[in-house]
Amino acid sequence: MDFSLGEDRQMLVDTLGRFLAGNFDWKTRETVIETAEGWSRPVWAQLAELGVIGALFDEASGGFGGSAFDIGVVFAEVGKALAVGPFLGTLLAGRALAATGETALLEQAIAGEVTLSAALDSDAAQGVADGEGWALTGTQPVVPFAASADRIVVAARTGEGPSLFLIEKGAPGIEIRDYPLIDGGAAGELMLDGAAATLLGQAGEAGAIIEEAVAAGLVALCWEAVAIMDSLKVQTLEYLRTRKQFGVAIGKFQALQHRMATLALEIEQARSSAINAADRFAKGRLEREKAVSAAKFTIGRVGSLAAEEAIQMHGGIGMTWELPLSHYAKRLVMIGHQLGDEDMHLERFIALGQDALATAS
Amino acid sequence: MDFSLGEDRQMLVDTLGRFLAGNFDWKTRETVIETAEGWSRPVWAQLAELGVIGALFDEASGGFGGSAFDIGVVFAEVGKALAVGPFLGTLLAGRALAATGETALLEQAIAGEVTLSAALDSDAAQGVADGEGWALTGTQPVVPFAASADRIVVAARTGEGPSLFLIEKGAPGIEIRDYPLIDGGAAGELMLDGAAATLLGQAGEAGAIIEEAVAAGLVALCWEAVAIMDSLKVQTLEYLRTRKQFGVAIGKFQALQHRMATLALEIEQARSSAINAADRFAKGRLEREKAVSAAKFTIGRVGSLAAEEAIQMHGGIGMTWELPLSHYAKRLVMIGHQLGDEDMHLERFIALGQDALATAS
Amino acid sequence: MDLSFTQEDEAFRAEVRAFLQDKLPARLSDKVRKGQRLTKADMEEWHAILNARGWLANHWPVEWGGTGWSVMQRFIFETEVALAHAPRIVPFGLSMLAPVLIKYGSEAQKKHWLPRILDGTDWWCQGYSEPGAGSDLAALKTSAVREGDHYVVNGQKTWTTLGQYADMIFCLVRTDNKGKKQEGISFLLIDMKTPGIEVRPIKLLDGDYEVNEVFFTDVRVPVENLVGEENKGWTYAKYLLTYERTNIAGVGASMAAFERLKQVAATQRRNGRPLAQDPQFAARLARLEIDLENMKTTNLRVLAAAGAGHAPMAESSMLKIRGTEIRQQISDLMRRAAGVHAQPFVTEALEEGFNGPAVGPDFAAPAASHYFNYRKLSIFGGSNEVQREIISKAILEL
Amino acid sequence: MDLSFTQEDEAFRAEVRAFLQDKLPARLSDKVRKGQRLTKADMEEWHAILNARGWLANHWPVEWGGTGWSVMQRFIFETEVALAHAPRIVPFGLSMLAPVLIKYGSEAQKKHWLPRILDGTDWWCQGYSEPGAGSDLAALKTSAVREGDHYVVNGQKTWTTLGQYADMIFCLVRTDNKGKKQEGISFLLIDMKTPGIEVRPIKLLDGDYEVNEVFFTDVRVPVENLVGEENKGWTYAKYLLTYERTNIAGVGASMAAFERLKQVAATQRRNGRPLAQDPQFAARLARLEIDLENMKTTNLRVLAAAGAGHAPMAESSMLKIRGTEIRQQISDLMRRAAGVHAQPFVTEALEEGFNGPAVGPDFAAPAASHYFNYRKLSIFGGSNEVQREIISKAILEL
Repeated sequence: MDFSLGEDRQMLVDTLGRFLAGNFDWKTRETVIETAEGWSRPVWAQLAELGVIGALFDEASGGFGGSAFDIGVVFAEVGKALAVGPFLGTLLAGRALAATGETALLEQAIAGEVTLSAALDSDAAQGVADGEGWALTGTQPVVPFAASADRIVVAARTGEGPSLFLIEKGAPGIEIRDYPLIDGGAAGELMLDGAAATLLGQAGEAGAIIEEAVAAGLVALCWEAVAIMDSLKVQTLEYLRTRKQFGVAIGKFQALQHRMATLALEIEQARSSAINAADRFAKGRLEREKAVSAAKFTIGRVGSLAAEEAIQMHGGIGMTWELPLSHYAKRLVMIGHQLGDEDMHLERFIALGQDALATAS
Repeated sequence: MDFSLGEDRQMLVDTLGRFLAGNFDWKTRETVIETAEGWSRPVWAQLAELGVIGALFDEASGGFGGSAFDIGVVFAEVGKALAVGPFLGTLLAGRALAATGETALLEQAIAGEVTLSAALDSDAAQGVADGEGWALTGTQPVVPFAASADRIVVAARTGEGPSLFLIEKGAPGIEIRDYPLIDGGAAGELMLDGAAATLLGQAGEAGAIIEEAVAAGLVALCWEAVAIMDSLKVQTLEYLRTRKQFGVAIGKFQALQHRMATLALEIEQARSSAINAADRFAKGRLEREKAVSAAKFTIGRVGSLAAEEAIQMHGGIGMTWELPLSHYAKRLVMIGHQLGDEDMHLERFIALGQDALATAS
Repeated sequence: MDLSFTQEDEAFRAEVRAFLQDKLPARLSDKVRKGQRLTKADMEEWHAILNARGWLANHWPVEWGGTGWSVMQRFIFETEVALAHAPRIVPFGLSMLAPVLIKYGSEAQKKHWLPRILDGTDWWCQGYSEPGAGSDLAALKTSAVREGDHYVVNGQKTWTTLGQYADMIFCLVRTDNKGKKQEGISFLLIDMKTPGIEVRPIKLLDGDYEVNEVFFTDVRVPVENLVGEENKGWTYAKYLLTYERTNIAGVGASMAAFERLKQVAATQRRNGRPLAQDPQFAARLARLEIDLENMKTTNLRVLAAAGAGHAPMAESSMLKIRGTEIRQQISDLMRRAAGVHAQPFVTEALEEGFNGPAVGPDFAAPAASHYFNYRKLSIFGGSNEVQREIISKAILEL
Repeated sequence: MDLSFTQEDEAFRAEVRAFLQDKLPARLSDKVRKGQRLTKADMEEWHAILNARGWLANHWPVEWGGTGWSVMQRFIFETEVALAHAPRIVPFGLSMLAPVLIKYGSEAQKKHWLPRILDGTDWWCQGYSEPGAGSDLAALKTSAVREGDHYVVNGQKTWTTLGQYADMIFCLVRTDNKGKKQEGISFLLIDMKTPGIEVRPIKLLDGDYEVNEVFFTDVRVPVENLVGEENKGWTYAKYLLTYERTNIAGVGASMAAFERLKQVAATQRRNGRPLAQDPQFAARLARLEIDLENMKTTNLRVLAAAGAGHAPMAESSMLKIRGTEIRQQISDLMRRAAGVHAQPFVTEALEEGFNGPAVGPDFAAPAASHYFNYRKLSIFGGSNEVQREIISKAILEL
């Protein structure tokens, strides 16, 4: 059993951490999230050059990593810096492209030449064959950085079942209602009205591919969330040690000490859940899916606790825009809303357990 | 709006409280719960003489009270003294007898001449007509003081639907496996094998009567529970004020203070839920049932919290048989198991809400 | 025991409802219901409507414009107003300063300031907290030095709600540095237009501005603006903080918000069924409904005791804690109900008359903002930790 | 990162399983699985079986009879033993006194006492807590006064687990009243048969006897029974308390209990369906399963760090808190699953060979007793409040 990251991955972490600290500091973030696109293309290009995008994918797909732990550590650094950019969309779209053999486009994305996004709710759109290609109709909600994406991987239901398609920026029949997000960055409603699309892989066979891509996304979000919790903890402890009321540091008040002890314990449990999710990712489907749902449930539960306690212990100052803390709290709570919330994943965990029983008996 | 008990009810409370303090003190309780029957017939006879049993029933049924608030205050005193005896069985059986016009028997019970119990799970037994009478078969679980009861009101399913019957002590086809309870008192598995029974009211029409009797039982248990919570709170506060560790009373530790404040607040919420249940008892069926389920849910939730916190704050001493506190805690947790637990009543509250919506639309 | 409202109470409720039906502008209730941001003019408009009806200062003594209502009537009024989605009534002049003036102010002060509160001439704000004095309010440092017939004020206040709109501020200032910190505090009324005052709005995490920093540099305040005696301000401040507030639990507002939540749960779907039938969400909703029902009765019990002459002090701390927790939980379930549509931050949708295309269901637009904004409820008005201290000391005697 | 056990670990696990299959008497595992009460003889029997295999003192140094296992092997062993429903291994001599003797005892003490622990000659119990010294252990008052070549001990210990069976007790006693209370404490080994010792069992809320009061009246203890130096006992006591315990979270025991709970949930019915499909119960069960899975990994992380030479101190406080909470929650769900059959208190059913008719489902008999008895888990071994203090100071540096 080995809980160390290993040399290569540790190097990636160090490089990425240093880069973001130097090139995506708080000032930069504040500027970037106010721009129309909501992310920084130059920073993204440099990340690509550093091999960060490639770390999300295996060598067969043109990347240099691709294991769940690789994904985890990259997103942990994203969380630590509260970096904004098409990380999740690239991961989701890229996993789908890799699984359907579309490595040429993925390589361009890894090189930072093409921006990807993904809209993977196959119930949100329908696809019909249209001559050589396909036409998609429906609305995919809250597609990350949709307006900036050159290509979007879109799930849709066809006569054959859930299928994956690729659509191109500016193609007819595509409308994007874009907006900023409360936790920074941007997204958009992707409204498709007979939009021209290319089929990825086989029609009707995308179910397992989507599930695997979403599982990778869940691992990513969980590691991002744990890094944010760590940051909230550090910031709050620092405040408790320095803020004085009634003549003493408020960290001397036992009621707060015990709550912080509970929070620290819960964060360790959340970290364990994220590690479990990454560890089980390469195992069988049921083990993987139970672990990612368990992790997303844990992250959701502990995430709101951490965000709420961090703000409460800061008092009014914890609610100000000026303090980075409030933005960490917002991002953490909003991670709870991505790819299924706490309740949904608890239900899913229960259902998967019943599936397992049914299979066993 | 009036939250006072009113003069008559206050007098009942004072009389009953004084009587139990004088005639059912801790020493007496310790002796009584070790007896085979698990209750004291002389004490019960005196309670009947004082009119306490009669307070549970209205004048038309031979009693002197019978409102939900009358029931509530009697059971609050029972809880305060942790009294054991066939209170609940008498209430449940008596309400069923009153609703089916069997006031003669009820009057004997009110006078303390006859001991009643009730087994109201109509799915646990079947009844078939047998000449002039009926024959019951099935097992009714955990029937309060079953072995001591002269008559037991038993619910059973007949061809017509849920029905109520009366069975007599020692009749053929009745076997009782009796045992003490972990919270004091006694009960028994009532095993019926073609037991001779008399029909109460109309066959198949007992559903509403059972529901109303159980609702009265729920009001009783909720008021009993709140009184126990109050007692646990008082005992724990007293301990926190006097027990010293690290040179100060442990009640000076802020972490415990804040937990006690939360507990005190929750107990007030539990009290409100018990008041609501009594207040809505005379309203329409849906309002009554939502309120009693809401109360039983609240009592269950706050009850375990109160029991667990009281023991935890006492430390080891809180776990000893010698300290009354541990018995209050046991009774409180076990009330959670009577007439449906916290989870069951939450589900029921949700279902009643959906019924209400369906009726409204 | 009888938890029914009396016939008189019910008649009163009918009167209040008729008034709201008649006089509450749909434009305003619509904004409140949608969770849109209220302007200064919105709040002034509603203030004036209530004043015209004579119901604005319902908790004042009759001689100063009060209504003589019982505590139960006030509870009914506040509940109905909230259920009708009326705008909030800004409390700083009406419910915070006025009781202090009525109890401790001079006749001249009462005659001058109270009518101006009623007619809206003065928008008041509160100068209590300072950067170094939050929960530990008595540690405040803003100084007032007597120079002839003026005090000269220097220092800084913070978290001054809606101070950006204010004409006047009531301030706790330090007039004496000797002795215990609670001694040496005075209560001053200060014109916001006095030279030397600067207001800097604080941007909150939801991107909105509702609190401010207020800086005082050699601000000259006439001595007649001192309330009560010099160095006795802590007494008045405590009176203000524990002033019997029938509505501290915010039951009416929570009832209104819960009704909206229930509608959302009945229509918004997840996994192919309404949220109201999703096992986890249904359980959250039911627990909250039960807790709110219990809270309502807890509040009424405290009110009934108050009506019977028992002054609720620490009990209001319980109401404050659970009341704010419930309000926060409602906003928590609302943002959960929004699902993926909690993330979009379309601030235009929070302004009146927004005509753009909705993003997701209409309740979703303010859901996350409200959730984050309502974090304040457990922080301000004496944090919930401070309330636990009060309960522990005053009720539990620990 | 790789959370798989190594091939060697898996081979070891297979070896342990084979041993358990072969040597753990069905009579004993059956009692444990049913939650029946274990007798002294039951515990001694299992102790002897483990000793015969050489696996009893697996955490001791090899020279004294240890196995030289890695922390991971010890974790595997403890997990498998628990999953096989083996009786508990009484820890007082083996895991509490022995490490102290090995680190601080004289050669003579080690040579005399350690083999007797292994072969079961001495049943040890612990004399730490006193009526006035619980969480504040250093406040202990039991005195030992040197008289020639004996100490004369007077005072009282309490919460002495299984002291009714004990041959020997290790005691913290006060040998000096000057200075700080942590100074002046000594660590003594006392024969329970010495005149002047009286053991009074304490009846617990579940009606059972597992802890005792131990009274000392002029009890004469030979000076060679002093461990280490006089007045340095606090150092040894702390070492014992924070002695790196791989199993403090009780993951194995919780896994075994959870498996049983899952079986119960699959078969016990409520409202016409198995509890596993009851929305509320299923959610409780799933939350607990997830928390236990997380705990398992948290425990392994601490172990891996320990294996890498990082001594876990305060981390074990986290393991203790959450580990005991999980164990309590399992017993909580078990009593909830019992429904109305939690109330019957058929103590005979808790004894081996009970042949009477079952009351309700078979798991129900001990359900409530266990739930109440397990309240102790968050109280003893340093209450969970004390553990939070340790975390706050040692990890969070507050």
